[in-house]
Amino acid sequence: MALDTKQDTRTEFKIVGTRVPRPDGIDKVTGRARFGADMSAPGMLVGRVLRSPHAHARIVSIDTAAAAALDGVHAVVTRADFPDIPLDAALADIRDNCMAGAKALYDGHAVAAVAATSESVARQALKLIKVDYEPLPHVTDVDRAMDPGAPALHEGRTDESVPEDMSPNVMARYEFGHGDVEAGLKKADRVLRRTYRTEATHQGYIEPHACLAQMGPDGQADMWCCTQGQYMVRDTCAAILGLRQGQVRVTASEIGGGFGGKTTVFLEPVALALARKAGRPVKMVMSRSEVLRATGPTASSSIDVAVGMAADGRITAGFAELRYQGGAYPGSPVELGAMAAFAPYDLENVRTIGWDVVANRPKQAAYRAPGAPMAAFAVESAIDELARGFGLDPLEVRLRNAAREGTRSAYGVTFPAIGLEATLRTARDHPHWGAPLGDNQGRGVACGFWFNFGGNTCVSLNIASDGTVNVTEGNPDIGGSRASLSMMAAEELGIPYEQVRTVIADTASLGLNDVTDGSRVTFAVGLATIEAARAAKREMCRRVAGLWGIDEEAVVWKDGAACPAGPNAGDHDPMTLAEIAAIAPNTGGPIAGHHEVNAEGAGVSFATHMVDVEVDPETGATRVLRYTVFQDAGKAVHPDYVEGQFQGGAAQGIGWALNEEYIYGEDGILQNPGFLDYRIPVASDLPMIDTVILEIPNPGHPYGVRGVGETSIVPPLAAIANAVSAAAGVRMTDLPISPPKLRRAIETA
Amino acid sequence: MDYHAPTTLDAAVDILAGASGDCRVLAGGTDLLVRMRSDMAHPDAVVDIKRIASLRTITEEDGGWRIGAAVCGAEMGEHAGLRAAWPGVVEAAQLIGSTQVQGRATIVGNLCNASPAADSVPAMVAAGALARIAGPEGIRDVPVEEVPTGPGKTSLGHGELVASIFLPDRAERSGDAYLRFIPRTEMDIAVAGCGVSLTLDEDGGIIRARVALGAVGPGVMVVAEAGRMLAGSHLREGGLQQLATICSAAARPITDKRGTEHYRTHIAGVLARRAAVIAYARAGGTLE
Amino acid sequence: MSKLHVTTTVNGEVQEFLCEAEETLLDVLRDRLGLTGSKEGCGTGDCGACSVTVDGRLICSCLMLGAEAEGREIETIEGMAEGETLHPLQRKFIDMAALQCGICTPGILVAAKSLLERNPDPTEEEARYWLAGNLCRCTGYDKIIRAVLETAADMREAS
Amino acid sequence: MVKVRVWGSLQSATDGRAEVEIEAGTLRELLDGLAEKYPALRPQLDRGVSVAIDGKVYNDSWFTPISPESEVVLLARLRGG
Repeated sequence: MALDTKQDTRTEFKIVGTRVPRPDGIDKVTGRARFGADMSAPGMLVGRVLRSPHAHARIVSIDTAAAAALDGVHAVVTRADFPDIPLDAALADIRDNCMAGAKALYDGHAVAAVAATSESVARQALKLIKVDYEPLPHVTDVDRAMDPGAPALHEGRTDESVPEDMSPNVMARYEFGHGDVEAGLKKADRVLRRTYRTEATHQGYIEPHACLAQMGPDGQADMWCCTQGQYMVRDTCAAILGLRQGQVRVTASEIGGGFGGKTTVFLEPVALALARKAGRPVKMVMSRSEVLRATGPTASSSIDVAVGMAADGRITAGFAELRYQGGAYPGSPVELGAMAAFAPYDLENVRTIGWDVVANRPKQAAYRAPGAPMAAFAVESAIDELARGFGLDPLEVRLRNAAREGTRSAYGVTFPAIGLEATLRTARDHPHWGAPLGDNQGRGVACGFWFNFGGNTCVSLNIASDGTVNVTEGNPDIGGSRASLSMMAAEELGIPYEQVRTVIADTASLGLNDVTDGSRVTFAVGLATIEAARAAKREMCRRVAGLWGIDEEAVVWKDGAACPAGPNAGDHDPMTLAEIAAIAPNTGGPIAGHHEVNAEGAGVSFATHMVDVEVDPETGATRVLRYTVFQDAGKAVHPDYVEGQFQGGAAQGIGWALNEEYIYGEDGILQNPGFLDYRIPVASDLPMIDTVILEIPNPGHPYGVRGVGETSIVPPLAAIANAVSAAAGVRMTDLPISPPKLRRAIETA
Repeated sequence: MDYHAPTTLDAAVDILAGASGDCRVLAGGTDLLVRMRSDMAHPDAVVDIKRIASLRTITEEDGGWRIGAAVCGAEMGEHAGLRAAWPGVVEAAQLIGSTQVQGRATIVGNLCNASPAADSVPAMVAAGALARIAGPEGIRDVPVEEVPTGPGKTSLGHGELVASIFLPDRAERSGDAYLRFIPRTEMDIAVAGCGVSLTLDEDGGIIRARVALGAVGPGVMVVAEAGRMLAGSHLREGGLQQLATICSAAARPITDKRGTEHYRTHIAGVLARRAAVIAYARAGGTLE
Repeated sequence: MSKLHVTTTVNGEVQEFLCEAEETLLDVLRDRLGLTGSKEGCGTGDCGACSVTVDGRLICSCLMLGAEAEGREIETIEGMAEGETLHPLQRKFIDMAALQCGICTPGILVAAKSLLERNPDPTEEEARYWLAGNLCRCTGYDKIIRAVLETAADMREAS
Repeated sequence: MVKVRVWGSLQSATDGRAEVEIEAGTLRELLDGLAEKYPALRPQLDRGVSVAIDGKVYNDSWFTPISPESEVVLLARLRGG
């Protein structure tokens, strides 16, 4: 068989790169699509969680008797209902986060849950649960948590990388880099040393967490929930509740946004424990206040930076010490921040140190390029300030120092062909860069980097007897992936896009798929889809070879049909996929292709963002006037949704830079657990967000695809801060740049 | 909880007066339902007043305008006559929440919710608006600033409700304006707000002025000194700066998640100055 | 606790339901009438995902009691398409990729339809302010606003 | 022998060396070899690492071949959102 097997990246496409309508579009514009809270089951109970009103407290006792006795209450669970199974540290933390053990570690930490016949009965029952708390001193600020005398959340959790004299809240230390930073700084004409801070922000998905669980007396469990990974839910719930993975079948509903925040569990093990105890289906839906208090925001950070620059703009050395608090458990993304901080630059001397710190806040969850935006904010602000100080063009300075193919990155890897310079050059040549600015207006630029990855992936592709094709995959469609996967399948098979339907499997119907994260779906699931299509094509060529009585090698797949090829193939009319499918029972049975892989080789990605703002010096208010994203997407499978990822990441970054923050009172209680005071950007806050897609193919993917979803949130924090600093004439080093903060800076300048 | 939907004002008063537990008036519901949802209010009964026809209208009365307690912000915005007479009050009402909230929220609800940051209240106070209170003892009219007595508290007695707001007859060459500051462009609670209403003589000199501040004290504040300072003046740069200074000095804000004391004090002055400029222009004055 | 009996019209059909006095219209639509197209993103009127119209006026159904629906005309996302024919806004949202995850989409469509009924030729700024109470976290609003403005232009041309 | 770069805070486990040499032809042999030669690396290896081989990142694929000329860099375990 002379199927095209060369590994070169394909560059000519018929369907990939077009803007077809997404297959789930009609469901989603008519209200028919079923999201997490839209599921129901006969006999369903309502589950609700009782949450700690204290930032830090020992749980002396919990009395659930009165709640359990209330008419309509079918189950009450506390930590005592979760078997004390030995778990690895990460899973044990998830269990403790879903249901507190000895201590409540933050305001909103779950301490008990009930299942009742109605919402109002469930609420009443929660009020009847008596928890005896012994309040403990608390700490929510990262720098204070690192003080040796700070209230300790855990004892003995610190890993071997941490020096002994530090606060027990310091969990781990990371160090990356190469060269001699001190020597490099000495060569600089100017060394800038500053401390930058960012507040925690929440992913802010509009759909609260929701889950429906049931478990029969036969021990077979079924769950429906909104998640970025149904297999992750299955495996985590099974481990925590002492079940076998095969006992638990999880179906992912449509998902109303995740951005990393739905890559772990909060309600699911609780719902399953309630359902097991009640013997009836239990549905749990979080309120917005619960989402903000008890699900994972990202880390807050405090970052010291020292950058040396020669008068010509060459960076002689870069240093950053990053401190991230990731809430009440180890695992802030500080190591990723420390790796990504200087990644866009070709530096002889670079060192970053990261400290993972715990504090009395909700356990952080991944948020779009976790750890990178804060690091980029610090480094890109410092580079900008140095460049402006020398009177140099900040884009030119970045170009002069830009990482390129062959650069040894700050985190150790030598880069292959990358797109950073292309984004910078395109930005420099774009009309936005030279456009005039008015009074109180400023322009900022910043670069960003993200790793991207692949991971475990299964795809099954089945051809029906009329030639229609079903692609079965295992990652929820969070923003158009059914469309992009159908496109790749259709492209590979040479059939119309409309002939393919992609569905998302439950955990019992397909093998393991890692969570939808790391911008992996279009890359990894796309790769597996293409390989599954290739397997189906090989099978179809084999069937046709049998029909024609020639060697398999003499049949090739071309334009959606099997064709004879080569000198000995003979004269045969091409057979289309539909024609082959129609006679499949006669030629060996159903035709399918499948592919299972732990996909490696995701390409790194870079972006440059440019923004104009106008500052009202009297009020400190900032208005975003114009925004342009330049990003390397690899091959853009569906350009609309690539642009959408660029725009969405930029908008989230703008929110992080200007108005979003976790505000804690002195009592350690979250002050703003609602969309009223947790201020995500609204439509009237933003301008159109222009996008320029650069397509530098990723050699690790047959179509050149690379992840695009995360990189776009990395540059905006610094781009906005640089623009505001230019407009207001004061350097802003503390996010968010809320109006009171900016006004204060202007007053004291 | 009991739900009542009387069709006459008397019936509403009877229900309120006869209630033994916590009985709340439900107009737009945009505050009450949020409080119920957040477990901050557990009424035993609500009295929905939207089926009382007389509370659903905007009517001209003695040259002024009477706005029923069940009239929502959107309806005020759609009323050309009201908008022409009291643009500042209408724009303040329309700053409450989103388009969706505008479809429900009322200025009477905004007043009786008694939040220090209520947007429509400083504008109504600057306008010299009267609240008509209906109760078991009959009807009485009081200046709107006398209705809220502190955060979440009103002067209404048992069985009483505010039935309407009256905006008085407008003299020639009058204008009003309301400005608030919020961190975003929409959807936030005011960090500070300021309503200004003034009347000019034929030469553009200010005859009368009223200035009210919101969100910088436990309740709406009438800044009498600002009104006195403006009266008899033309609006010039020095005067505007003086107005800002007076309003900042009058402000008694707290520091909370929405702003610091220092910031709110400053913003109160900025808003007063900017609102005065708009009101002055609306009154037909020309700034030099 | 005795329930209230309410008769109302939803998407042109007369509906009767029983509800508790505390239940919101959103609860009733989703849990009693099976109309789960209206979403709850906040329950406090801050996100707009539950937008419906009542007697032609755009509101958040989480901020209205179910009992208040007596005798009203309610329109939800489920009533926006006429049979198989999508509303031009629905068609345009698909064509222009004005949705990513889709959770805010029903509320935004209901709100945008209400805008175009009142103002067939909105400016970008008018559209942005009208929709400021409809949060979207995926798109940065760009494609949503473009789709609304393009639909308005198409509908003006068609009329 | 394959040269492996280790990040700064792991160098206390590799006698201060930023680059160590391991006899390995595959990723699994590399990870096993590291744990054997530098037992102090074990806690981190157990918690998880990613490995960049000639610029491509691998998480778990044991059979990934590594040649003596390959650039091999140990990375903190990658996560995403």
